Parts: sequence; C-alpha cells; structure tokens
Amino acid sequence: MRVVVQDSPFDAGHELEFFRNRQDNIGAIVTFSGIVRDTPAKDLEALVIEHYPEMTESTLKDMAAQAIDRWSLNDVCIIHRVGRLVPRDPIMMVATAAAHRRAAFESADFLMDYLKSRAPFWKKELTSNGSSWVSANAEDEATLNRWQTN
Amino acid sequence: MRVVVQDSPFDAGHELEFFRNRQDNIGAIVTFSGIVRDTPAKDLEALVIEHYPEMTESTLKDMAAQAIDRWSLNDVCIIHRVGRLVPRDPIMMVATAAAHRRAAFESADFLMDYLKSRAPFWKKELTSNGSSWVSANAEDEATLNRWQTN
Amino acid sequence: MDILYFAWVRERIGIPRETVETQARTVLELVNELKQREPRYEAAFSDLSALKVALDQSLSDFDADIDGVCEIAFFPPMTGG
Amino acid sequence: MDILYFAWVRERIGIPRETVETQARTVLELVNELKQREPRYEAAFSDLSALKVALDQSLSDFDADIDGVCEIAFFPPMTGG
Repeated sequence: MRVVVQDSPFDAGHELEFFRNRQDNIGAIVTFSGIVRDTPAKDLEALVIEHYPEMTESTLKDMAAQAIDRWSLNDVCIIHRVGRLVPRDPIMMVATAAAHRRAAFESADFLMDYLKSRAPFWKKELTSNGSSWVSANAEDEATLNRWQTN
Repeated sequence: MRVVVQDSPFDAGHELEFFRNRQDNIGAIVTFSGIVRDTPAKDLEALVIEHYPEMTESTLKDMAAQAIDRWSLNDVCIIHRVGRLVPRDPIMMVATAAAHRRAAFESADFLMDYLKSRAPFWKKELTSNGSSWVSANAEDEATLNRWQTN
Repeated sequence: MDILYFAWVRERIGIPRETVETQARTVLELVNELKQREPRYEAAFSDLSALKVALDQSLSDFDADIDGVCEIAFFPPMTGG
Repeated sequence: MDILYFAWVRERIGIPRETVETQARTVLELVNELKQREPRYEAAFSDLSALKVALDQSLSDFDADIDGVCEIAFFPPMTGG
C-alpha cells in the first residue's frame, strides 16, 4: 500500500508505471485520475485544497486496507494533492492491482466513493470573480450505500 | 478516439500521459490495464495473441463510439497487443475521459466487458509443459447483460 | 467465398483461410458441406456450440443466410482483454 | 481540549485552532457553549446539519460524549477526490 498527500504536482503516467513495476504476477490495474476542471464560466484561476493532516493519512490508509481486504487486492496506491492547483493539474489518483478485472474496477470505484465523502479534504475555487468553497454533492453521500455489506 | 492494435510492447504510463495531454477541460480519467499473469503452475513462457485483422479495428472503434455516445465521454483510447508476449507485459489498455467520475468508471467497465467477449482476439498460453488456448469465461458472456438498455 | 479460421479452429483445419465454391444457403449448410469433405473439418466443427461465426466481419449465427456474403470466419469464443 | 476548524468554518471563526476548557459532556453542549461566546461562533454553527465533527481524528456526531477526547474538529462535508 502507498498513500501520499503532497503539495507538489505529480505525473499520473509516472505513478502508473511506478505502481505497475511494484507488482508481482497481477492481471489487472485500474486507475482513476481526478483533474482540475474549469468552471462553466471559464474563469477558474486556481483550486486550493485544504486538509486535516492529523486525520488524512490514517483515513486514506484505512480505506486502502479495507479495499485490499475486501477484494483480495495485491496493492493499492492513493495520491492526493493539497495546496494551490491550476486547471488541468491532476488532483488525485487511485490505483488498484488485482488478479482479475472485476476486483480492480470495484475496489477503485469503492475507494473513490469513500475518498469523496470521508477523507478530510476541502476544495475552494478561486476565480476572477471571487472565491467559493465547493459544496459536497448529495449524490456522493448516497452512493456510499452501494458498498454496504450485510 | 484512438484505437491501436500493435505487435510491439507499450508503456501504460506513457499512454496515460499521452491520453491526458490530449484532453481539454475534463475532470476524470479511468484506465484499465491488462497484464500477462503467470499460470498457477508458474510455467508460462509466453502468451501468443491472434486476432482477425479485418474485423478487430472496426469492432474496437464501434465499441469506443458506443461508449462515447452513451456516457458523453470526451475521449476513449483502446490499445491491444497481438503476437508474442511474456509475463508482466501489458496486454491491453482502455482509457476513458469524462467530466465526472461515474461516466469514466462505467464506460471503462463497459468497454472491458465488450472487449473480452466481442473483440476478435484469442490467447494461447505456451508453457514448459505444452501449449493451450485460453477458454472463454462463461461469466464474461453473462456480464454483458449488465449493459442492456431498454 | 473466402472462409477464415482462427485459433484452434485454424489449427484443426490446418490452414488460416481458403476460397470455396458452394451452393449452401445458410452457414449451417456450409458447415455440413465442409464436414463431408475430410476428417479435419469434422474435427473442427464437431461441436457448433463451441464456435462463433462472423459474416463479412460481423458476428452472426449458424442459421444466417449467406447469400451475397464474401467472407465467413469461424472461431472459438473470443478471449481478448 | 483542542478544537480545530476547517474550510468555511475556519474562515467564519477566524482561526484554525484553539484550546478551550469546558465542562460540556457532549459535542452539542460544547457547540452551544461556543455559540454563547461571540457572533462568529454563532455564524459558524448556525446550521449543524451543514457540519461534520471528528473526535480524535475519527468522524463522529453531535450527540457523542466528549469525555476523554483530546481533539475535536468541525468542518463542512468533505469534497476531496
């Protein structure tokens, strides 16, 4: 497992190759990359991401451990930027490695759902017309129900 | 859309970066990479992939077009190797680019399901104990039902 | 009409493609004609439920009409990805 | 007890963290104590349904007991990813 929270930019392609080279005898890797998208008004100057450092890493590691356990994954990587980002910057990435594709897909989907609603990050958009905190999407909370087990 | 069928190896990380750099104002990229996995007996020497050249590219382009249309994707990339591969080689990769994560995940999942059961590729395993054609997985056919629309 | 064979179908028949003249109206009739020819065709086509067929590069089925078709391909279920 | 504020909660209260002495037994009692203090707390805590709370770095709720807790954090719903 590799969990990184960093101020500096990262290259999703390099991270995918690094992740793949770490693996022994897997059949499938799924990656999700989140990228800074401009506002509908095309006035985004920066996205500033704040987090709760004492909580972030333990939360991400706990999610990764849950995914590894539930889907018998070979490995998980989570990278998340904090600080000031500009449009087109990668914000974050998750990668999952497994023997088969279903486990890799489902676990990446699971990690993203939990990361969106449970990891302590907050985004603020700075535009030429002012700044505002990004609101949480009600659907993001609802979608967590997909992962409940009985 | 970019569809490539090639004899030569490819680097999944380079392909992800190339794909990302092609995009304008997206929020999400999902990639799936399939990798040559050893046999349970650990005797795999090579995986040989045969295809039906006159049918392969048109089939893959048709799948990519369906995904773009159904999930309003910004872009799709499909790369598939043919010929002789060795353990740890990337076999194939799909990448999907969208505004939001749900479209990117679902469309990559859809493309993999269709590619597995509908694209004219056949795999043969060469081991130190002989060779055999990989059999299709009955579940792979059944899973296509997930994508039926009414 | 060109007939193409892939994977173990190709190996059993021993060639990747051939051109045949036929009066068969459906894929099934063509298969039955081929099976009469030589044991290697009988071996390749012994279990049609294990085979797929494409007409002019589109997946089809054994009941399909082959009138006007230029290229027929026989192969086992695909295993790409 | 350390209290941490994030995102617009931090902006409304004006500081990222502070240490308080309190007799409050639950998160809600602590919030009500803070709201008595100054309008900026009232502004930050006016709608608790828009807020989340973590006790010692674990998500919790406003009814939770805070006996023995070292660090309480208040913040809006997360928007990572």
